[in-house]
Amino acid sequence: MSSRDESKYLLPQNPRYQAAVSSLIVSAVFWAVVGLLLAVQFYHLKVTDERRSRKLEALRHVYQTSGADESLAEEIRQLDVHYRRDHLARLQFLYRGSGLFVLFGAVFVGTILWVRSFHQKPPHPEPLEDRTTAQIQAARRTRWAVSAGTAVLASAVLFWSFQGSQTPQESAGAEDSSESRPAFASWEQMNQNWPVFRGPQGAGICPFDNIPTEWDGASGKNIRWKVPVELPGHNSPVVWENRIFLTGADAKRQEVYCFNAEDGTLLWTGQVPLAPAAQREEMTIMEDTGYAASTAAVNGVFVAAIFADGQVGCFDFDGRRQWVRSLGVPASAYGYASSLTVYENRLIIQFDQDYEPGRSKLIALDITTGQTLWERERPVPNSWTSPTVVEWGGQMQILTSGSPWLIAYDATDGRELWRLDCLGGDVAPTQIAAAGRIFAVHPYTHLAAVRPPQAPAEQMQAELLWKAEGSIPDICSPVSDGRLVWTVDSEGVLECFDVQDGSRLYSQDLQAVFQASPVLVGDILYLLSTKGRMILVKAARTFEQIGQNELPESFTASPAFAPGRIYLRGSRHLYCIENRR
Amino acid sequence: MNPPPSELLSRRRFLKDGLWTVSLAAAGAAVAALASRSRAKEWVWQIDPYKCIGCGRCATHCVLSESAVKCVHAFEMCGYCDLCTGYFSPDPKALQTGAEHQLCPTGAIRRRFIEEPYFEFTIDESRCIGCGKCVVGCAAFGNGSLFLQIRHDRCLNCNECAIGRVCPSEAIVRVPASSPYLLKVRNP
Amino acid sequence: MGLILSAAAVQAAQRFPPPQFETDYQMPTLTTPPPRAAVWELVDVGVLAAALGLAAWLIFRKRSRHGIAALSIFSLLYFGFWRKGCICSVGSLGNVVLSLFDSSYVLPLTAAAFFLLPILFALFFGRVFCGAVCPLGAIQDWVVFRPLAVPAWLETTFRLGAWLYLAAAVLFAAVGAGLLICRYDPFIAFFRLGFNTPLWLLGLLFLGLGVFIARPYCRFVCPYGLLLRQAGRLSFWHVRITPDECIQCRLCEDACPFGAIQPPTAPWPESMRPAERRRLVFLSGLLLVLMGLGGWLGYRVHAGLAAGHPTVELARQVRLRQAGLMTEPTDTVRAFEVSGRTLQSLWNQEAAVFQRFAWGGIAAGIFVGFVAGVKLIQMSIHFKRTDYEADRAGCLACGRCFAFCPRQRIWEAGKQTGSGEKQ
Amino acid sequence: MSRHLPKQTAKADGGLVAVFLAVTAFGAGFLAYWFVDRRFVRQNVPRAYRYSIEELTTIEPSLLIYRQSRPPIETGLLEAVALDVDSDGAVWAAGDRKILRFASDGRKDTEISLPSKPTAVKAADGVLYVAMTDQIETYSPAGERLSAWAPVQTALFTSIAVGPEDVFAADAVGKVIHRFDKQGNALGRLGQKNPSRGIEGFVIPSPYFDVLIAHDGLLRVNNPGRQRIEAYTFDGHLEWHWGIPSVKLEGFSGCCNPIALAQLPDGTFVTGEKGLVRVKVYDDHGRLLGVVAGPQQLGWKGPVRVCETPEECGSRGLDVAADGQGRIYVLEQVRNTILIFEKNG
Repeated sequence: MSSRDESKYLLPQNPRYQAAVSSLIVSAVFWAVVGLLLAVQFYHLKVTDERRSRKLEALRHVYQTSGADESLAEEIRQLDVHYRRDHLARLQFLYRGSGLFVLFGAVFVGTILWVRSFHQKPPHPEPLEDRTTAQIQAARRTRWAVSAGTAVLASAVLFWSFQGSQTPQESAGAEDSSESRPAFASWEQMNQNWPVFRGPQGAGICPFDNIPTEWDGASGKNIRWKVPVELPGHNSPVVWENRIFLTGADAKRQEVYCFNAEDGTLLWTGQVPLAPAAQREEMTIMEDTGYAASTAAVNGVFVAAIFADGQVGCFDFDGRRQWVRSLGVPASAYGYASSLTVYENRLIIQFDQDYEPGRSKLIALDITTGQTLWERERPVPNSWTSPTVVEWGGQMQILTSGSPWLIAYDATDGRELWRLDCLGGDVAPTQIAAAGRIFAVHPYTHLAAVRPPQAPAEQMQAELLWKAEGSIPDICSPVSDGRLVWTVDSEGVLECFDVQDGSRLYSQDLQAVFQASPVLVGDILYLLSTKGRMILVKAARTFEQIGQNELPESFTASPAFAPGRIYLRGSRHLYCIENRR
Repeated sequence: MNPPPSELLSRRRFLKDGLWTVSLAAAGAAVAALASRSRAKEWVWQIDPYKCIGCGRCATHCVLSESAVKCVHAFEMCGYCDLCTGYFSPDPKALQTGAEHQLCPTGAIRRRFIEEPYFEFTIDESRCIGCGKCVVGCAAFGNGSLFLQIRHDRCLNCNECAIGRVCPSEAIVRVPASSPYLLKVRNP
Repeated sequence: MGLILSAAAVQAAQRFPPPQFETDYQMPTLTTPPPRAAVWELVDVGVLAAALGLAAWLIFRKRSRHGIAALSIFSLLYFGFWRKGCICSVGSLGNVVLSLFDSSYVLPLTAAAFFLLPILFALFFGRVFCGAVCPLGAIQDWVVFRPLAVPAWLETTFRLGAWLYLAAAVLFAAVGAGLLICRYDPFIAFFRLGFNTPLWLLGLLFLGLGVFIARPYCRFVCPYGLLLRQAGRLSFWHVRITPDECIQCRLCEDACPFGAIQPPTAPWPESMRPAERRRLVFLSGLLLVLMGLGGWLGYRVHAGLAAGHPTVELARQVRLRQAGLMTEPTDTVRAFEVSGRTLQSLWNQEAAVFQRFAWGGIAAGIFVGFVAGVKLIQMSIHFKRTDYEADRAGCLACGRCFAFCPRQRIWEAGKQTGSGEKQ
Repeated sequence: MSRHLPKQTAKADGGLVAVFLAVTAFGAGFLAYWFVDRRFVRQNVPRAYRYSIEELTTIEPSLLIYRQSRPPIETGLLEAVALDVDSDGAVWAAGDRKILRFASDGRKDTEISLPSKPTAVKAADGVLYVAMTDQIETYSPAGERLSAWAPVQTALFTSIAVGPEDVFAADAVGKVIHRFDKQGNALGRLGQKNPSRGIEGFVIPSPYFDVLIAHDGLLRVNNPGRQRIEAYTFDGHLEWHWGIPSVKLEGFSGCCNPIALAQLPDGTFVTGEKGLVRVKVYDDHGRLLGVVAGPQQLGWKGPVRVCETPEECGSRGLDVAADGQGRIYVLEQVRNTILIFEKNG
């Protein structure tokens, strides 16, 4: 023992020790190299060979479907042999290599043991402490630890039992499902759903019946279900038949959620990757906009979403991601907030930016592929309004608000149809179309009624009919039933104007703060305050409040509707409200 | 009050011995019970060819890097077709053996002319990866003479078959090792 | 997993004859390479029994760590790399449970032997299986380079995880949802030398951890080890650190990398007695509460657990498909659709699985609650020890501590010089 | 002998070890769940390993010139093999050692028991010709056996055609057409391979071999292995043939199609294909006139069937027949039902 102890001081000179250490290093290097080679070959097996077989498959398909081409056939044959040889060689390598890996691992372990045999330390018990106290303490500590462990385990299990039913839907099956189906639903179907921000044509008019007028968050009355939404976002739900879509994001993740409308289960979560970190540093994120202010759009087959960093992602209804586009982080003073809209297979993005002229654009992407179909430069600075697609005299038009222009584009090819100088400031409320007019908002200043050119034959000149002043909103969009038009500003002042001449019929302080835009259901206005109070006002020339309902959460997203149901996205939950029979 | 230590010790010893005897008896009973339930019968995994839908997972999910599942050919069921739909991709340009006409991703099927109008198709197992593409082709149009089987010279007979776990039609079943194949035709 | 099908059920359907060939073509026959011959299974059992006997002999008669180490290498090579990790005693637990609950599954003799032999040996000799025969243990045993002392409270608490795993493994095997122990066997990927599963990572993780925390799988995961622990508690002979008498030299205090050496107990103050009694009464009550709580929690999560059953998964997917929420059917749904099975039969099957999981969940929950409660009671009972002893439950019979005992050296010297009458 | 002491356990801070253990436990759990259980296990199968013919199963609606005009007839048979429609419009279905007669309103009104499994049925001139593997028997419509012809060694009759004086039976095993007189005396065989007469021979890989006597007095026989229909005189002269192999609509798909044949009153032909199940109408020179039913109309679920027993997977084709009004009857052998189609408009 003692001689070994002394020899420890001479270890570096001991040739046996040196031999042990060098074999340790050599075996470690060998081991690592084999491991690395295995990993590389494994990668090739999984990625390269997979890609190659897909390529070969594609070539075979081309050969079978196009005119006969002997050179292509020859190429296929050669590639086939080449790829197959590589693949088999890789399999062999992996099999033998993993044997080598284990073998070198064993050698490595052996050399460690060898080296270690030079570093022995005789046992050296420390002074004996008070055993009685130590053992009593140890027993007590174990009791507490086991209790704590049991408690942690039990609460984890309990927590899971609440989560258990919400398993995300797997997206198995063939990868290509979109090709044989049409890429969009019809205009009629779009109007039978709630496909974009503020519903069909972005008008904020609910076409459905049996919408509840009474509910209560505290007692759960008429709350069909309530489910948590993982990541925050100011965007509103969009609805297609029995699916509800919304998005959420924080500094690390950007996600699209699809919920089952029947019971609120999360069907899938789609991920949209972040823009490069360097770009994201330039983002403006304010509390009022956040990372996910833009409402998603759905066209009956796909759902697309855009986030504050200019990343656009598209998914099919089973949650398979179709494509992702990076438009670049938009330069927006308060953060990007325009919602998407969609016309047939065209995904319309109002991408207004500040600082340099020529940066603001209206972009149409092919929703099936993510390719740009067309792009129009816009002579406006950053805005926070959303484009809307409306039908006007048989023509589909995209309406946009910016400062100072209200511009209409042809929804098919993006041709500019007309423009009118009637706006200004930091425009956020979205224009609406009603009674053959367009109502657009110059925040804090005026509500403008515009008569668009009636037919393409006309001189394509829009006409400003009137401007009405009052408590003009800065965030919430107007709503109209064709006879009257209402606005509500953030401070809670509800204004009612006559569509004909813009005369103000009433102005009523609702004593609440609003960020969500109002929706007209039949002859009732639904106004959702940030505190979760939904105020119901009769759509009439005089003010008459006919009810109010409370939910215990804050709300900034505009409500979405489906037959018999309201979907409300709060700061933490998604609610479904339905009359209980 | 307290019994003397020696007595305590012996009581403890008695308890302990008793416990040991009881547990040994229990273990004995368990042995007897298990032995009476168990038989000199081993199980192996096999694919029920009438349940297999040819999804391709046999090629990707076996624990072996080269799957233990291979395609086998029941020659007695084969129509010896010239246009074999298990061999050729749909609508082949020519009925020739070039890789461009073949369905098999590894070219594991050999086609041999026998006599007008018959061709023989045999599986080269060293190439076959068990994807079942030919199985689908043959079953969809032809007689279904090609089907997948677990080859027991390769199968490690894992306690839980990794392919069986992901088989969409639960076609992988335990069969007695004495009759380890589920063939579509009885072997002579 | 999978129905058991008698071979007679699948046989040739009435068949249309192949063409009559004019040439003398001979139709090849289908080759059917047989599985491993049954005699080899018996050989495995024999090797297991011999290895167990040898381990007991080495640890009790030879008291040789070197012998144990050599045997562990043999076991690693034979049961691990040669037999590719199947069948192993740890996984045979699943087969035993399956045979108890699935009447169509007959337990193979080999599986029964692999399950029982180590337990029987443990009843006589302690956990000699763990020390030298188990390939999973052996592979971890060779990477114990820098063992850290895991305090008793931590070890006991983390072992709860193993109990939970045992409960889950038994539950899943009993309801026919798969053999979890085999599915997550972390070293199986090494044994099979196939670089194609993520289990490689799991194995490397356990080995990496094993450098610092000796044999982590055995101590904190292995469900079969828990059975052997209980058998080891009752063992007739048990591993002793010293060949003859303990001289209280304390040199072995830090010798065990598994924390299985227990120092002599000190007398407990008489004054604590009444408090201890009260605590025992309280903990006995708590045991019942924990069992109840466990049962309740088990019931609560049974639906979540049932999601791991293939039938429930199929039903979930079919339901999505029915609701129009799955536009492109998965292979599972497609297979269901072509099978012509009725929806009602699927719902019935699903309900039956849920039923089984409900009862199983309750039982598993009660069991885990019972274990936690018993652990608490155990910690409140004062066991007496006068010497440094190997913990009968925790000792893995590796023989590392022998080298630390001065009496061992004397004993060995005596054996070398004399005739060994010292024994 | 030097002694190697194993490494002694180092003292460590319990809390740190706890954190270390917890983190690895979490890592192991994550690995096990995510990589072993979810990602790795549920990943998609590479496309190159899958054979998908699903895209071929949709048929342009404008090509579907027929629609189901009546509710299908559930035969109730376990294994229906053949059908025929007689001049009264009654439907005869054979299978399971039985012949069933369904009146034109779909009600079953007669059931005839047979000594063995039928393989073909033909109702002509008030007589029922029933083939049972290698033998033909005749029955009265009431079910009375009229005659039993001498069996033909090794034959498997899968179709019968009845002319004014002759009876033809298609033998799928012998790959020939047998010609009989009405008393069952063998008159000859036709269709054997005979290069000098330009006959390549029938290729019948599965028991689907159909023969009929067309309005022009010639025989029409399907030759599935060559994907065509051949026209023969009663004496066995091959007159012409038509049909091309293709999965496209105008061709016959797969290795061995068409499998069934019928003639409509206007002289056009109805063909049935298995695999990619299709029933189509062609003129007498192979020009596609329209589609009666495609896979979607015929309940096609996928290329491969899944069965509890091999017997269920045994028969899976179809048989076609036409009545005097131009209605098309399709016996669908998977569900053993008879679908009735009528021309649109």
